[in-house]
Amino acid sequence: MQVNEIKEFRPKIVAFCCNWCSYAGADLAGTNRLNYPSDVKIIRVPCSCRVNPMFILRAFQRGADGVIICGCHPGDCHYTSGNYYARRRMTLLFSMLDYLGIEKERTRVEWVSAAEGAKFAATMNDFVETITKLGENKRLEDLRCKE
Amino acid sequence: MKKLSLANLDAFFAKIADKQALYMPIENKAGQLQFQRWTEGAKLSVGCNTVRSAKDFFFPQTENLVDFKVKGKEIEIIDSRTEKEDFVIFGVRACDVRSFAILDKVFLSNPVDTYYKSRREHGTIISLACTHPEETCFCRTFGIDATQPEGDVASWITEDAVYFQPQSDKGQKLLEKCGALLEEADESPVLRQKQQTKTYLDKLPLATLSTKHFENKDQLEVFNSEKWAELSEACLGCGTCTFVCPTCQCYDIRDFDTGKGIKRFRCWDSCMYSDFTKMAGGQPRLTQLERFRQRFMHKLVYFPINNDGEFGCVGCGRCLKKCPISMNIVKVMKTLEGEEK
Amino acid sequence: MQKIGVFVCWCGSNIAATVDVSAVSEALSHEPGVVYATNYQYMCSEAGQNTIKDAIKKYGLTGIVICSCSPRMHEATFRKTAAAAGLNPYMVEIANIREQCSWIHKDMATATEKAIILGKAAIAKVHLNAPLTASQSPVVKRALVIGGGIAGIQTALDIADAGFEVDIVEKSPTIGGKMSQLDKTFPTLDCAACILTPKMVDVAQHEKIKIYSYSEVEAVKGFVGNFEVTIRKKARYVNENVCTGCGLCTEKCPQKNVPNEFNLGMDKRRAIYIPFAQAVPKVATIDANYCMKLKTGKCGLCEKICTAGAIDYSQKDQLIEQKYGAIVVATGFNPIKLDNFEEYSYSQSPDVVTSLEFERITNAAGPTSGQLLRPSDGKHPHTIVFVQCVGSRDTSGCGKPYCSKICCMYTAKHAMLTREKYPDTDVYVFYIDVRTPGKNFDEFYRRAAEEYGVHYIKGMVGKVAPKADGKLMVQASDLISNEQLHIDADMVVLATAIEPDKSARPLATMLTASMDTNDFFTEAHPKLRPVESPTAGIFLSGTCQGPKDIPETVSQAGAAAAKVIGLLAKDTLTANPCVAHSDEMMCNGCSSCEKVCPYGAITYVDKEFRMPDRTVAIRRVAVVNEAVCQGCGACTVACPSGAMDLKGFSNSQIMAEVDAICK
Amino acid sequence: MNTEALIPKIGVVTDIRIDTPDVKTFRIVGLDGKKVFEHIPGQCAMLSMPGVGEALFSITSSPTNKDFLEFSIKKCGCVTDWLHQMEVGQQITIRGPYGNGFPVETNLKGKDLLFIAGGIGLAPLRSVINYVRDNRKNYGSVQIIYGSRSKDDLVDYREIIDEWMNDEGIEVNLTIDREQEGWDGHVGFVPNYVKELNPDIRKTVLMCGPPIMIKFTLAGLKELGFQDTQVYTTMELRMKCGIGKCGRCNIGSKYVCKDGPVFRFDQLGELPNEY
Amino acid sequence: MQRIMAEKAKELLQNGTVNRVLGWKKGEFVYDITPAVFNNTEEIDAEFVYDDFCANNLSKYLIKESRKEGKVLVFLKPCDTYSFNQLLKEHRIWRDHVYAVGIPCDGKIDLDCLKKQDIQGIVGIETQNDNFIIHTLYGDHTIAKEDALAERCLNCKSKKHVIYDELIGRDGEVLDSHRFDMVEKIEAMTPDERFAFWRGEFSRCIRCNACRNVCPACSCENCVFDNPKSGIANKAAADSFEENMFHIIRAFHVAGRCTDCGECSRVCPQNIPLHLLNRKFIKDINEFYGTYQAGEDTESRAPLNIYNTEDVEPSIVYKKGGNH
Repeated sequence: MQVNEIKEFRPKIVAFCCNWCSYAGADLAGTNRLNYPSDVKIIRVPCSCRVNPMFILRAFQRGADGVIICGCHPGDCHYTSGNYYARRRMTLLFSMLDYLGIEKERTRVEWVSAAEGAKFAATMNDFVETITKLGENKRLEDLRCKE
Repeated sequence: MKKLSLANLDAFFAKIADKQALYMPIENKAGQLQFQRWTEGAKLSVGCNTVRSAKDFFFPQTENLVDFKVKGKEIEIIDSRTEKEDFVIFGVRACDVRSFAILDKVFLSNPVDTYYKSRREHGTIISLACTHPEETCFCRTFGIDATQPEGDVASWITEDAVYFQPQSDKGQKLLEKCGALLEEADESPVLRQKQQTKTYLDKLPLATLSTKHFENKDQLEVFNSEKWAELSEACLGCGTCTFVCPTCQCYDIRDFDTGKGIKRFRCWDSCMYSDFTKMAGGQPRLTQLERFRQRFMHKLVYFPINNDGEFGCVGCGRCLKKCPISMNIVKVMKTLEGEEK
Repeated sequence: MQKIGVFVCWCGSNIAATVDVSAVSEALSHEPGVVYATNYQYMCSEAGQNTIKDAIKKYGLTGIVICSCSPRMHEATFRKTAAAAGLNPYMVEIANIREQCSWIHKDMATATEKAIILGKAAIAKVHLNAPLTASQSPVVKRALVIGGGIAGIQTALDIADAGFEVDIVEKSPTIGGKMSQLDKTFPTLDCAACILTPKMVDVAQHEKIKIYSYSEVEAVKGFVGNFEVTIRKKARYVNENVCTGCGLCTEKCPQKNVPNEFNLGMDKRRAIYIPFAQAVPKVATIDANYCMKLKTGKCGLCEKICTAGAIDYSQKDQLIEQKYGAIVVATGFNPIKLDNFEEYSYSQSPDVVTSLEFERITNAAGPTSGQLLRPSDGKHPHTIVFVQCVGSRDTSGCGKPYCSKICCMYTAKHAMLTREKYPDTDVYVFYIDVRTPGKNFDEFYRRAAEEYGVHYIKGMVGKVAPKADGKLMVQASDLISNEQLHIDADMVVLATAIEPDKSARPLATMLTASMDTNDFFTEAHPKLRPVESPTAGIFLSGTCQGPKDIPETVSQAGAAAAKVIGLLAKDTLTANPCVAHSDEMMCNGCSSCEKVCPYGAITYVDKEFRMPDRTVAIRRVAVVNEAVCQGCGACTVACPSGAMDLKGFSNSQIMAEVDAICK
Repeated sequence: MNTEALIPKIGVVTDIRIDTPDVKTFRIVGLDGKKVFEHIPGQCAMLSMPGVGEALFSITSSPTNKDFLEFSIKKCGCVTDWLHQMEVGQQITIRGPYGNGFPVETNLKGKDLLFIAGGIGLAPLRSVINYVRDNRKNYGSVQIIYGSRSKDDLVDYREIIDEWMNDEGIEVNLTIDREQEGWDGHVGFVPNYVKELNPDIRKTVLMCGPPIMIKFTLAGLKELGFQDTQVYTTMELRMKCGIGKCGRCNIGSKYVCKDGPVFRFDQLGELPNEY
Repeated sequence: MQRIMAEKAKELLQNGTVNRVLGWKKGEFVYDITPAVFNNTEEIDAEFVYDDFCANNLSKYLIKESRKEGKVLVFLKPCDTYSFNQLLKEHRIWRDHVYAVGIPCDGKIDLDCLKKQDIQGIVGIETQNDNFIIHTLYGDHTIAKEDALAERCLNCKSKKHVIYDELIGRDGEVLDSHRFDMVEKIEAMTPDERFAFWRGEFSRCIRCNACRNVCPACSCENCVFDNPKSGIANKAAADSFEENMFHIIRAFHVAGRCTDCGECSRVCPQNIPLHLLNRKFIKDINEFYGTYQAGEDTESRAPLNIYNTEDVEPSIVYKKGGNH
């Protein structure tokens, strides 16, 4: 198996997780020793509404192949309404990216509660698989940042 | 003078493009003329002038200057330039060709800008005489003859042929390479065309625009004119005029951290931008009036002072067409002149 | 540039078994700004913490990165460690290499590689950290309770008993609220007045409680710990301090034809009145809409007969300003208007009544002195139909989508009491579901149905039509036997949905407290902070937050009081320093940020600026109240100019993390 | 001159001296340990840290110093903040020298010189002063009037006290803006001090300092009888390329980086007042 | 119309209602109109103009003008009133310093439409019924008005003035335009086609910032792209990524605030159809969150500053958003 893989594509994935639900969900995934690929790196933000479209584009510029935003389930936001705003912003942003011909599968929003460690791991496994299938991000890359 | 049958035009282009990149005005998706690389089947467009000037060939919008790698306290400097390939630009109009002379005065004066110089050396210019000048044209104001453009090779397109006249060694050599397609020709069709074009040039609305007011002018007198306030009032502070201008050459130098190293690049800048002269210690041109004034003072007064009276404008008329608020050098010249009368 | 120390924890074998910790500390030691990097078995242990403290002092560290377990676990610990060594606690960043690395990966090489990247991201972030200091604000040791029903009363009493000053603002002339209109309470059937009125007296007599009756909140400024509230004390034309409540005026007043709101308009009162006998404060109020003296200048009888000299026709509304540390909203509910439910003929027949009206009819102090009599002819009804869910659980748009929660139980109570007092009466209850989730609730309902012979019919009432003989024709469907029923009833009682009091919406705006689409106040967290509003310092008590019965209201009132006491017990409030901050030089004053702030932490000021062109300009700029901001960051994205940023999670910090991860 | 004008060389910081709370002097040599380039007093060089930015600074050391270049730099922005936190051994990039410099070998030769400086304005003049000290016979008398906000803000204080004041034929007049404990020298603003000292109007003046100081000192000098043609100053304006091409440092038709930074006041008088 | 407007301006200047007038000024040719402030009746008589070329949306100038002393008269076309209203909503204009006069608009000529039909050397234009007669150096051309109008005018969304102090002429109606047709066409493309389409457009961008500087919604004191502290500052679009980013972020920042006045596309020297980005957001907002027209009023909350608990999930993009 290992021998035949000459150059395996390892996606770079940035996950923005809200501090109160999804980051805790990710912690729970760890506590329960649930596996997901190490390609996923988590950035802790207070709330999904903290995620600026700038950050997402920045990640793609710097070589990310996929960006996922995780927040509390609608209605459960620690700040009552943050994820609702995030939901609107991301819906519009993703729709725009799709409109520009950029693969829509590269961006995703998932609601993961602090109790959903299993969901977190499953989500990440699925997302990594999707991105691996898509391959390298070519449409929103900055050539200067590629070696 | 050499003649190329129009039927052989594509063969001629193919011959040139065989050895080097060939650029010419080709209509783009937006229906505008743009210098684009010629490939088999591309169609030369000569209806009017390109939206962007030809300065891009020698002074591109952005270009990498030098790379750095930083490790700990150490820095490595990497000159990542590679040898440029030769290229030919076909269809450059008289105004744009003159702009190269103006850019040369800036970039080739000591200390020489080697980035510019290298491109200049690799480029061969085949200029093209105008036949249907636009109402915004005023190259004559700056002593340019649209029917007899400068450049390595001058060319004229008539109904059935293209006529070439080499004007430099480089041009001569280029034509020699395509010798098989060319034949010696009588220049009378060209003269007829020139005659016809001149009648149009005479009729242009700006045909009589003169630089007289600005010749040997004291810079303080123009600088202190009260008209600048009114002229600059509606200016949006965008860079359209600057970026479509064939002679504007201000640039900015910036560093970009790629995460793997630093790329130092230069890019077009505009004196119309509010941050153009902003620096740690303050901002010497605080309002749009000052920035607006700088641009026109530079073209009409400062540049001539430093360059034996040559103006920093070639009358191509691009800014007249493209300014979002239709403020331009012609209005500035007329208003400042009118003030004196 | 920061001088950064990196501390990699083994967490015994929790981390070290999967992550090569020395490789991590080695790799991170070459990162820019890192002057010291080490690893240790247990960083959170005393010895581990000492390593950190020593390094901070020895190397003059300006920032530290700890690669360890989740920050949710030990961020507070390490912040304290840093503070103990003289480093600002907010110069600490944690790279989570346990829960989010060693525990989820099996392969040492990949886990180590990931741990290094996470460490680099934390280093990149800490480079941009700035020391933060939590701001302190004093707490005014006084609470305001808005609404004087059972919720407000209980909250006020609990707070006052803890030794804090409390003011109650009640918009009607007396406290007591809806509970004072009730007869008996389910499921124990004890008398509402008997348990409520002593509490009302307690309130009146409590030295720490001040009642502003016949008053409303006019304006609210300030923030948690420091609200400035303007209260409008409406003119009641009676000097409260002088009136003895003897009631003579209310008997002599010649204007006898005023609908009595206490009995829901089913009888009349005078223009000068005391709502009910046990009213608190027991003082008379002149109804300016009906008083002849106030309307025409003629009469003045009450002034003449008042021996105390309490009548004052010249009284004006009074504005009172008071500071509070906390505000409790207890604005309560009202039954909905039945305009959308013409099928029940409520507006056509006086014998179709709401449950609250039925409550008054059966109350000894009510319009019929407790006799169950038909409003139309004063005769004893023999057939009564109760209709459940009138306007509740209604998704058609005519009523309310939610369950009003109390109707099942009070209907069972009404049915049972009717059957008990008047066994000759046939009682039908039409229901969709009977919901009895409460202590002794289901037993109570079953008693009504089984012991008292109430006819419970699962089905909908389609139409109620007055007949020529004075009876009401009730058309209904029985869903179980699947047949159409026609009942000739003497009375129909509608279990009307309840909705938040109309005063709640403008109040929420004043308080910048959020509401749901039904105008119920929203909680800071539906499970974990059910009695707090998202707006700091605003607490929720009773049905303003959602439908609930008396025991639930009272327990929530106590809970709200406990939260208030917890707040007022503090001398100062320490705010979370990771709050939003607006760069006023860049702010456009466009109000986008204000719109998305769930806490009302953003206000605007017009400020003078020296502009780049040396002129002075007045610009509208946003100001964040750091004591109110909770640091969610919604505003930072709403702000197009980037003027709004979040301390501790700034744009540049997050982007530095992104860069480090994607490198 | 550097053939690749825009590609810098590497400089190594070999010494850092703290002059005042916000001024540090950096000593820089090339990778080979030698001076990076030769210069004329008053010229500038472009220093940069890749990724942080590039900025132009006056060379503070005298060309007579054969070992290294020195730059006195005041903290006032992104690049200077970075430079200020450097440690010895740090590499930076350097390119230059740029500008015309003071006419030390022509117009100034044989003249009695009056140096007037305020604050960090001493930096470019220090290069001239030390050049003059090292070629003492070529110049007449030297008077230095230097002022700063406080004693702590006097740049090169030790060198002034230990060397310049001990030199024969050099008169040093120091002043600070406000009274300060431990200061028994003159107190007052530079323009006033110049008037008080009433220097010989045959002297040639080299002046550098904040714009407000220049403005009032110039007026004072004129009152005393000095002509515009006797007064030189040096400017540092928004320079980017350093070679007169990028188009932002011009004052009217003159480029500060190329035609300046040293100007005589009669030259400035012919240019728009846009600085 | 020009005469009526000039008379109105002079009347208001003379009776002291306003002390200056923001309008349009004649140029060298027939079409090069410049926005200008007129301070007295003489200036109005000499240079004031209103014709088929007065395309500039003057509302943005009010940010600056309304902060000056005295009251300024401004002439607003229907679509300009939306921008004006939106700026009022964002507290960018001092309302009491402005006297807004609504003026009718029959659509403005886009010079590029003429140039595309190989009409050049234009020296004069006359109107004749539904046609323009264009005099050029090389002869006359007659073209239908419709063929000369700017795209935004052919797809005019409203002839109604949503705010004014005074109206010249009759007010119009909100129109049922086809402005989303092109957006739909792009949505119907495959992702590869869409990518190729936009890359082709954005690659021409020269980052002159004309779109931004003319945009009434881009009224920031300091744009993030100019602010080195923002982390996304860029001046040159040195890489295709930066071209994309500039336009995505700009469109996002004006999403829910853009009134679709179309100035961005008008001024783009490279003819990039920037309005198609804004319209995509407008279309999405309408579809996802209910119809919303920025600038229609000053009270409603912008779609990105409000939410509904029942909002669609971002995953709708995978199901819906265009062709695969």
